[in-house]
Amino acid sequence: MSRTDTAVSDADLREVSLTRSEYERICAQLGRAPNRVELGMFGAMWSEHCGYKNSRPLLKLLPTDGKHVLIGAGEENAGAVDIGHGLAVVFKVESHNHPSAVEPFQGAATGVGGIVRDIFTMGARPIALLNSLRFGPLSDARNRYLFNGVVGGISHYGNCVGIPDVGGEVNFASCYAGNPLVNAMCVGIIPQEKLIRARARGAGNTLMLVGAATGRDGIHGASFASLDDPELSHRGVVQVGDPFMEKLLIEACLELGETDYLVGLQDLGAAGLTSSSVEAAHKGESGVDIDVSRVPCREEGMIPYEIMLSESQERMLAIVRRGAEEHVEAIFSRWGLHSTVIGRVTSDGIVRVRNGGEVVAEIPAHLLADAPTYVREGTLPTYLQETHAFQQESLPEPQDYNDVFLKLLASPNIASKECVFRQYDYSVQVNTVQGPGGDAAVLRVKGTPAGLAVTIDGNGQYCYLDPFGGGAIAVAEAARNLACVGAEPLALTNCLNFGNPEKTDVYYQLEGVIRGMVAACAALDVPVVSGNVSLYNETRGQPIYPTPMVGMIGKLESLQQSTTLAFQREGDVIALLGPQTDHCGGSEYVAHILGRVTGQVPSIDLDMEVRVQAVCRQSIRDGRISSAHDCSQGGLAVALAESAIAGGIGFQVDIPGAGRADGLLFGEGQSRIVVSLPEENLAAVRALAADHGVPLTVIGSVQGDAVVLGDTVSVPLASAQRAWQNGVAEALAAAG
Amino acid sequence: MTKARIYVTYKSTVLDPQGNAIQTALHHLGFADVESVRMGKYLEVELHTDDTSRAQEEVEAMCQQLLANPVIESYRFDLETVQ
Amino acid sequence: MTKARIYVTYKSTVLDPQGNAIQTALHHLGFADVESVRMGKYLEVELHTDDTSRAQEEVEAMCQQLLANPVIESYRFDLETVQ
Amino acid sequence: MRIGIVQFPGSNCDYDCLHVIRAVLQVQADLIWHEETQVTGYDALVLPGGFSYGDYLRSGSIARFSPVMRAVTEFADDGGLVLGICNGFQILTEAGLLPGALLRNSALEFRCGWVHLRVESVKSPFMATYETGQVVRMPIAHGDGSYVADPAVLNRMRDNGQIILRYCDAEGDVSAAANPNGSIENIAGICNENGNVFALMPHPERCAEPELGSVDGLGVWQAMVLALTSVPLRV
Ligand SMILES: Nc1ncnc2c1ncn2[C@@H]1O[C@H](COP(=O)(O)OP(=O)(O)O)[C@@H](O)[C@H]1O
Ligand SMILES: [Mg+2]
Repeated sequence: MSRTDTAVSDADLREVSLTRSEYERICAQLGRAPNRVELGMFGAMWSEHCGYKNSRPLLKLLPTDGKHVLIGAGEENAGAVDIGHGLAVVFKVESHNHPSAVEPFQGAATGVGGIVRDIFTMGARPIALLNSLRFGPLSDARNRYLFNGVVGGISHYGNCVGIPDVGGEVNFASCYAGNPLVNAMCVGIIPQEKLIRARARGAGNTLMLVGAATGRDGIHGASFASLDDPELSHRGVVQVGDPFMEKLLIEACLELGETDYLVGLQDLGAAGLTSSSVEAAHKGESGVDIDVSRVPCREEGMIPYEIMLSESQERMLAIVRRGAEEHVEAIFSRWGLHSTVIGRVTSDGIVRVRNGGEVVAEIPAHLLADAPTYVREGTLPTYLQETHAFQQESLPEPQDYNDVFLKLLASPNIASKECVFRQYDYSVQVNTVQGPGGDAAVLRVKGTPAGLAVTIDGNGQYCYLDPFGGGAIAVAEAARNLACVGAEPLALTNCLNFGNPEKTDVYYQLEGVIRGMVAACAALDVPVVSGNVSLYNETRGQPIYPTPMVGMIGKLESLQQSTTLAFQREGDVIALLGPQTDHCGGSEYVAHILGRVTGQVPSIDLDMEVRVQAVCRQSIRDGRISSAHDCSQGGLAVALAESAIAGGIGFQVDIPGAGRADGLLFGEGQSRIVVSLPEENLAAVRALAADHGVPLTVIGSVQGDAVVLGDTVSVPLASAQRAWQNGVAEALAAAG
Repeated sequence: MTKARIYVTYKSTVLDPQGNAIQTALHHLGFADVESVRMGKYLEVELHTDDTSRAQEEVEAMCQQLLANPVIESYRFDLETVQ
Repeated sequence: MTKARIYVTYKSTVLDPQGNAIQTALHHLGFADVESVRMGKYLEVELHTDDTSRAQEEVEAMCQQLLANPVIESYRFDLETVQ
Repeated sequence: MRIGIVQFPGSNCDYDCLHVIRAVLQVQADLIWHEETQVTGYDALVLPGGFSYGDYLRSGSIARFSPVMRAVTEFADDGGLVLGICNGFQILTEAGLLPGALLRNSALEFRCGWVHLRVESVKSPFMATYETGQVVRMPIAHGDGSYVADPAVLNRMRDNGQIILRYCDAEGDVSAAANPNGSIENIAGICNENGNVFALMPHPERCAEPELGSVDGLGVWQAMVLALTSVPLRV
């Protein structure tokens, strides 16, 4: 092995995204200087993407234990929770922001591919996809290109692999213009006893690489994901995904999971063979010995460095019982897949890489796996002084409320996203009871009476204006969306999308958001079982809004005990559960109509939140309410309109509460759910609410074909429907 | 009029899943001679001009702006003056 | 080795929505000269033979069997002997 | 009675069809791997939806050369019942078992959602539980659903009652607005001259249980069973 190149230049270090002091730490721990291959491996493993250098101390704050948790955060590729009936649900969300900024279609497509592999690598059949997307305003051509490309890529990949895409979010704000967010979530299901671990165990067992041949794709992808300005850095590393190959991998790996040939299974994601082998060795408390000359390559002349760091898609590392190689190969080849023995499990804890006879890297697995961590100090961002000083009274009150209301319904952030989700197959696998379009999607669990509810939520604008409050609201809103379909939250996954954490104000945001999430997790008793961190989301030094995405899974004991957001029948009473307020700081109303992202985010009383959700859930279980929908972007007025549009029936409502009408109608006060119910059930629901100390205000009734809010707003339902239905398409077309 | 024939293909380093699948299919059909298949797009664009150098410039611009994605694709084209 | 360049296009009676969409997009981008756009497929197939007439036969057969669907498409190809 | 569901690499509605036949109809069914060369022992065959071979080149174009397709063709030529759904429809047209072809949706986008369909003909045994003129609601999910055929072929199909389903609105009007993919004459499902090979772009397996929002597709499956029980089984 070459041990000569001790003099490492700053440029060399920059290429692998390591600092000089990290380099010195590596030398000290190894007792020598690393060679090029080793340096590349350290760079990848110690990147933020794989090593969580900046976020790990903060992530440790998140609660990971709970009564339903089978596999907690950080243990495996994805977390797993017990949903009863001997079944586990495995789920995780991951970002593909940087690749999507450069090549939106392939970037988003391969993002879906990556998260799907995280799920079936545990033996689980993927049963649902969700996605959460952020772009700059559609008035700009580049943003339209990114939007269309990303949606097209998700559609292309997800549809082909046959996993229903049942929910998600799309939001637009200027801060995402150069740096869109593409977060994909996958949910899988598996009998508990069949869960597969990603561990290399048992010296002498065999490592087999399966799936696509290795090319020069994505070398340094993990390190680049930790740099700002993806435009520049990512050009050379775009990958094309092959969803057909992935579908074959899913079926073959699930078939393999039914045998006893497998010791462990690990997908190749960021940092490719390096991270998959290091993680499998480290978690299995073993070593591995890999011969890169055996790795099937797609391009000529690939060197060990490239093979170890390639991020070619659609590859899996199978750790196979010694002697079972031929059986494993037979399964893969039946599915038309290549599999190759590339190495063995060893007992010395060392990751040893050979190129034929020559050892090209030799590093204790734990050194690679244990990246250094940095505990930083945040400082209060200066912009907060200004936004906190915002006086709601300084807003001019609208002249024409009908106009403001229709404009708000047509705002791309609020308008229907049907033009997005109709491109996703959401009904394949015949489990979709409620597809996209509601507060949460509902899937049946075949062979049981139970249902699963899933949602993904995040509001970067809130987190920008109030990191702690925004973090808490993200978790609370996800749980509230589950409550609206009658489900009990079990656990969450999250993706933390932030700017450069080395900046003290960004670090402040990161810390604040995480602490807010921790508070809400504790109050709602929802642990975190998996997640992902995407930092350095900046363009020309400008960070995105701090944007945590929270994906949450809930359980319905019986599919019968569920509801949708759609008004069901004329004459039903409409009631508001939860406290009413005229606060409108931080709202979409202020942002869209007045063009300013400012004000105090509505405060959230987590204790009240828990009680409101309990009342909603219980009333649904008791079969007492016809519809439920939470107030989120656009406030009470928009929530009512969405229920009316979904049900095809209008309403007449008296605006509850005291204060200015715009705040009461469009403010985004938390812990509010609009329900409709037959008059005869009112007394019982009222009593339940009173028991829980939850305000319940009867505000009107479901009726007619107009949307009427006191004396303030009155428009035909058809106009509201048109504005809401076409909002996104019109924003796309208007720009021409 | 000028007719442009434009060929857009993945760069040689980029994975071409379609090409690979077609290659396998051709082998299955018994075409054992097939060494490699790459799949691309073919466009015929008719331009309302007889000025070849102008057409050249325009088609070049179209390829760069819309027809090819420079991050993963390359293109070439030829021009023919037609009636 | 022989390299075949194969062009598959829709028959003129078949509507080409993709071509139309590209044409509209080109107009939006200001390419007013564009009269029509037709979109097709372009395949490069490398054959392990130097025998052109054999290659000719094989490629013809590939196109008829797999590469083009005679109900909607037509094809043409050219061959080049390469190293 | 035993139904065979052909599984191609990339099929993704194979298990859905299996579920409906086994769990809803309580009829025996198996997946038939595409490399099988025989389909003996099966009384009807289903070519399910999905993306066989990734829909690469043209949807259905590669799958139609799977070894099993020779046996499927013989089975169909002998009058056996063959149902093609979505990608199965595409494979059957590529294989020449049904006329015409399916092109990219006119909006150039994949389209998932619910559509209304008008029953135009009950010529195929798969439609025995429906009535001409009936309007049903089913899910679609496809990118290549725009049906085309030569005018002469279309005329013959029309005269012969081979056009089975058309996209329509809730009132049963066959209009351009109700056409989700640009299909000629709003065609959503057709059969061969004998009626034993039937294919449609919508997914009857996704609307055969009340939890999923509609049972309008159940009739296709029931009709299949009916046809197999009322005529002597094939040997
Ligand atoms: N990118 C997307 N993919 C799939 N479904 C989406 C997407 N964006 C929005 N949706 C669906 O549209 C509906 C409304 O979304 P949203 O306004 O974010 O709801 P909420 O505020 O209740 O979370 C939800 O059912 C959501 O699942
Ligand atoms: Mg909601």
